[in-house]
Amino acid sequence: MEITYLEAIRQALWEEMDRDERVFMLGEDIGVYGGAFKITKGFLDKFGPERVIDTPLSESAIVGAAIGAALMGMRPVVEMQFADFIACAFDQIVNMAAKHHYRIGEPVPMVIRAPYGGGIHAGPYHSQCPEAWFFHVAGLKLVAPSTPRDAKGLLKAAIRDPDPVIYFEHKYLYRHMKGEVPEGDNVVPIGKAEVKRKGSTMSVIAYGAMVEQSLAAAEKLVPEGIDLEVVDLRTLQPLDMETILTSVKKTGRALVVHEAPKTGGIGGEIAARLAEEAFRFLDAPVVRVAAPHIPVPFSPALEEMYLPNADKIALKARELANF
Amino acid sequence: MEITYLEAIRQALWEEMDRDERVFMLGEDIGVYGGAFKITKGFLDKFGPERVIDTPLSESAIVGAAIGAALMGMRPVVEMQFADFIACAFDQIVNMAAKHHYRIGEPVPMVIRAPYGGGIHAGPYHSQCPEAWFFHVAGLKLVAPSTPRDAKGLLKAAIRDPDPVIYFEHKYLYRHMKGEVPEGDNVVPIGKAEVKRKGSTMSVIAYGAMVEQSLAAAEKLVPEGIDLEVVDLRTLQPLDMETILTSVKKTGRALVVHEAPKTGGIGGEIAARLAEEAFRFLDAPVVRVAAPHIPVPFSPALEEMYLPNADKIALKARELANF
Amino acid sequence: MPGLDLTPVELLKIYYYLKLTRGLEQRVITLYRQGKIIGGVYISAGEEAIAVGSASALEPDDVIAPTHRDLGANLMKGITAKEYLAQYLAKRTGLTRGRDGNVHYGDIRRGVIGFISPMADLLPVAAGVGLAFKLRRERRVVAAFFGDGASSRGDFHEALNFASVMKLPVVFICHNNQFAYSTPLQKQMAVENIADRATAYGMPGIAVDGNDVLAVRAAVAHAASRARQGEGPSLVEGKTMRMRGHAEHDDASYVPPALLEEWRKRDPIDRFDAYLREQKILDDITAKEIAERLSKEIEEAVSFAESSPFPDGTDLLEGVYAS
Amino acid sequence: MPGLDLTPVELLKIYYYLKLTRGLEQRVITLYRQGKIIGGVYISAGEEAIAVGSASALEPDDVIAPTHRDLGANLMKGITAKEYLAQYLAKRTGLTRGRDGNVHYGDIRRGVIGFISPMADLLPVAAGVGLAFKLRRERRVVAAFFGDGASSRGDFHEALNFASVMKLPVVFICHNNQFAYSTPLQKQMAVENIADRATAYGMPGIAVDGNDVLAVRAAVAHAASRARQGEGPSLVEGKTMRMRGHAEHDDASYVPPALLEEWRKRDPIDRFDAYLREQKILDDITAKEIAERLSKEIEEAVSFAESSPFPDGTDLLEGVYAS
Ligand SMILES: Cc1ncc(C[n+]2csc(CCOP(=O)(O)OP(=O)(O)O)c2C)c(N)n1
Ligand SMILES: Cc1ncc(C[n+]2csc(CCOP(=O)(O)OP(=O)(O)O)c2C)c(N)n1
Ligand SMILES: [Mg+2]
Ligand SMILES: [Mg+2]
Repeated sequence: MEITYLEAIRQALWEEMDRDERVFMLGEDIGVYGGAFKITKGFLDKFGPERVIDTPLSESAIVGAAIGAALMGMRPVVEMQFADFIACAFDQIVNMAAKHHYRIGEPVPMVIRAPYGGGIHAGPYHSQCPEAWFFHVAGLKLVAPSTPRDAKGLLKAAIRDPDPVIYFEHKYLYRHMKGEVPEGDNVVPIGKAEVKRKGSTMSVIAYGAMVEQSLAAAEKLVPEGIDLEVVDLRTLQPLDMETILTSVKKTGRALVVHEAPKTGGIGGEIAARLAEEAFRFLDAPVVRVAAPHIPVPFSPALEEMYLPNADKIALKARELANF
Repeated sequence: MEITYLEAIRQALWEEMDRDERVFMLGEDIGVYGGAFKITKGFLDKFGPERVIDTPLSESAIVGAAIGAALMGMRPVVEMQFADFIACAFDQIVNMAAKHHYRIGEPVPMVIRAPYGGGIHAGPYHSQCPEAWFFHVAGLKLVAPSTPRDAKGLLKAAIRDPDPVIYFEHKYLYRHMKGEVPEGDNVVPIGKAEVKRKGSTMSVIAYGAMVEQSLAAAEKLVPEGIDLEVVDLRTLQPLDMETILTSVKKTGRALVVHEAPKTGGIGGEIAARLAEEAFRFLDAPVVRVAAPHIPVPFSPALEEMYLPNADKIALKARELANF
Repeated sequence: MPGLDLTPVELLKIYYYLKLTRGLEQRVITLYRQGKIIGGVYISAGEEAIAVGSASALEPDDVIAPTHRDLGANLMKGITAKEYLAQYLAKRTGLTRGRDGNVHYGDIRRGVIGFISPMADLLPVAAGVGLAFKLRRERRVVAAFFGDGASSRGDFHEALNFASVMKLPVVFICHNNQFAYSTPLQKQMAVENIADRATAYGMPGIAVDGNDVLAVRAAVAHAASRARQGEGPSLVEGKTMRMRGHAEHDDASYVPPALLEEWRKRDPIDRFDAYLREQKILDDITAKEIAERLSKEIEEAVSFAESSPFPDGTDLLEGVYAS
Repeated sequence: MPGLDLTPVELLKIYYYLKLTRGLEQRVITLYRQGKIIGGVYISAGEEAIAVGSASALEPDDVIAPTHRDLGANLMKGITAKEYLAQYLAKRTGLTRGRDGNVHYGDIRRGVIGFISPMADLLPVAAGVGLAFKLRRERRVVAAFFGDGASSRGDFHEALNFASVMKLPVVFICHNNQFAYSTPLQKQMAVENIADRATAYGMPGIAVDGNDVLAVRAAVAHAASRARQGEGPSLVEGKTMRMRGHAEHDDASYVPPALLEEWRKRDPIDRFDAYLREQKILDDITAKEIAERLSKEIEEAVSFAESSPFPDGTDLLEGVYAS
């Protein structure tokens, strides 16, 4: 049965809460209200106010408290109301959560759910893709599913993982994206990319909402004889270079796509790694499609110009194919 | 006359405070104590407690207050006691300061001085290089001088700049690095890299403490006939791609060096840009020398293994020369 | 009794702005239902007295740092109905030219710091505005608004502490509307009054009936005059009730209907209307005249906003920096 | 009178830990002067009673979240003198195996959360520890320490608010040693007592003579028993004085000598020594016996630390993640 990306997240949370009583959730308006996006609707009734905690508006305390609970063996799942506000908890994440295991050797099993991304006409403060802020920080795992199946399986993996995981769930996909999700307790391992479409002309490396756009670009290009292989990273940290390299060595060309601004985005790292590790296999420069270096603009026409999409990907892919 | 990097910073602050009464400083222990690194020693006596403000221990308020004062036409200069604690002000910097001009069209002329970097046996919380956290954020300017001359000239430029500038001053260089500083009001423009050593074998692109190490590597390699061109970025945002490209197009090889961890560092962006913009000129992959993806370790032997240095740069340069 | 110091003209000005606020927001709700608004809609109906009462107590060159339910204060500072509606329609003629939306606008020349989403972020910024006034010996005051929810954030604490230690001319004004999104007060704080928190900063704190525009005005006027005389900041809490959803998509079914019923009887505009009639300052004729003026202003604003062009994005990439 | 509930053995245990703390830190100062310490040295001399008195009031399975002047509490929780000194010497046998330094260590199995530099960061974490206890119906308490300086940070506010709203079993314990680095109280806050800030969170706040170990013990014991009974958190402020520099490099010339003189007379160990003698619990013979035990423990620790190997870095890249 097809379910939405949102429903997949909901199911993963529900099943994990059900499976393991150490799992609990905390965040703003997640209880009575069921969350700004209604992902945790019904959880309060089922699991009670101790495991579905409506907190005061204080991201740093929420994340800090999750760290403390995790250190005591609980499995907290934090909901940021919008990923943009994760900036308010930045210090706790990068200085406390991320470094603890390396320094002290104790696990910090916690998940921060970060509803991120644009395409919903919400402007500079409700549309950001902040994954690159954390990509540089050793000790965090970052996942960013693109389909309901991965959304469910990766969230389960994240909750079971002994390390702090930031789970980037794309707001645009919540209700737009539907797909099959396997029955049962299906866990998608952290650290494994997946080829979402096989192709021969070039490898498109994408994640989050850009996977769908890349797949759409691929369809557009079929009549032109351009055959995209679409690699969905799924996990951003640690990067699955093996899958990326296997694909790029085969196709000889790589196009990296992300919704976040290009400058300083994860695409730069991937391009650099490809140059370092697959230079002899590259028939053309690694090319990136990403947002420009500006805040996410609000007005729909501006946002459309801002966001990468299938057309922009196809355009670059065409150029790259002809390089 | 040769002065230290620290003295250069001090002079720039002093001269700017003297020149423009809108300039004032705020931070922890900068007044009576003269700052954790004694950079503002003597300022309180000269400029008084209103322009040299000892604040409570609250980085977010300090940065927020600087933003407010800047909006009213002042020229605040914030001292972070250590760059590591800039994480506590992250939200104010990325959400308020950075986006204001794009959104509202009003300038936010302020400087955050961030004493950063390792090599002083200070461990994970007093050694970080956090520039990449901000590199991805549109609206900030980032500078990272490597010499007393640039330290002085860039700080003057930063204070006069109408935008929020994070000034990364390297703690290791404070007293280690000496150099000539021109007489008079010498401003080093933001956005301009500088070739610190001409060479032909490859371009080494570095900044901060790694410039000195790259120059030392260059000397080591002279007997081997390897002739490094060392490009000092000086400004990280906006990147001076023109200078970088000119150098790399000439040498055909590029080695990017930074002290921050490699993964998600600025080097990835530079490597990616070079691939995008100078692919045909590259005789070899762009290679990076940077720290590993771990917190900055404390014990001296560990820190030495962690930090890039002249030997490690020379090693990679040799490999790249022989590619 | 508060209000006795005001002339009929001044009282009618307050009346006008209360009604303009209510009327404009009603119009926005209609436009929202018609699908003409981009993004969310934040309404201050029922708590207009806090914004208007506060702003009416300020001098023309005072500054405000509004929160998202301060339309009344913004209008009094000179933001026009046209600009307000154009902003909601994401038009080029909005104050952010479509770059940001709804309540995220400002204009420093008119003394309005542009609001941003992360709650409480503007409180340290306001402290900085006050700091600029203090350093320049200007007898100006800044009024900084925030919600009950925002008072849980670290920036609230840091800002009030900072302002108090430095005796800055800031009036902190809380809309205590009993909910932060869906979260009622008792889940946000374990104190009765937000004003009680002033104790922690050694500043005066006063709770007033937030639905009594003259009571609000009196409290803010008193606090502002203290601030202007160099006696430092104060905290004024206006007790009120959020009469609609958090934003218009929210049906606020979590709010007990009886609570709304009770507060509906205390509607600040009805009460002020009655007061003015009692004082013989308002009669049916004047009321009708004012209603006509309002209706004209609002409908002109609607026409203006609707007929304004959307931004075309030609300058999409410009203005990230001031230089 | 506090202390009357304690047996001589218990009182002598407190005495022992006070002396052990003093003695170990004295030894660290010597090692520092000999150049054997890596990095900074943070001393709690003169304020040992806060750490020791507090920890003495806890049950074995209670947890502490120490700050940087809590050696006494850490020792009482089972951190050994050997581990402590090995940490200062950056040895492999330190609790962080040389990965972090000086006061940055912990061991959750012994109930010590590893301290990190950003002041107040451990307060939300402690709230989370308390949350875990509450959710699991464990009658355990967490004691969270911080300085006067740390109380200016947002995380202090968010943590105390969060803990109070949720009635978590946390005792917040402030070392009010009158300075944050060089910054005296009056530049940090506009209130007399940090304990007064408890009002803002609806929790009990009590200021005690921080140099009276039994007074501290009594206040913390009372707060802990409240917490254990589900009555929520408290704030205990110990009034004390930082008798040395912020760290050993700091000569603290900004501290009025008369202030130090005054506080030297209130030395907590001298006072407790006198009290015990008065109570006939301590005499010269016992004192000498204890001094010998201490000296042995300390010198063994020094030998251990000095003869321990430095980390060799073979596992430098390992342990960033738990899996
Ligand atoms: C730091 C931060 N976290 C979360 C949000 C999402 N959010 C927007 S408004 C709001 C509630 C604000 O409550 P309050 O301050 O009482 O203002 P009110 O809406 O009641 O006027 C929340 C949680 C935000 N804007 N900023
Ligand atoms: C967030 C943060 N900012 C700045 C510092 C640098 N710093 C270390 S200790 C200290 C003073 C702390 O004062 P207090 O909390 O009173 O503790 P004390 O040292 O007096 O015991 C400062 C400013 C820090 N560690 N963390
Ligand atoms: Mg509210
Ligand atoms: Mg102190």
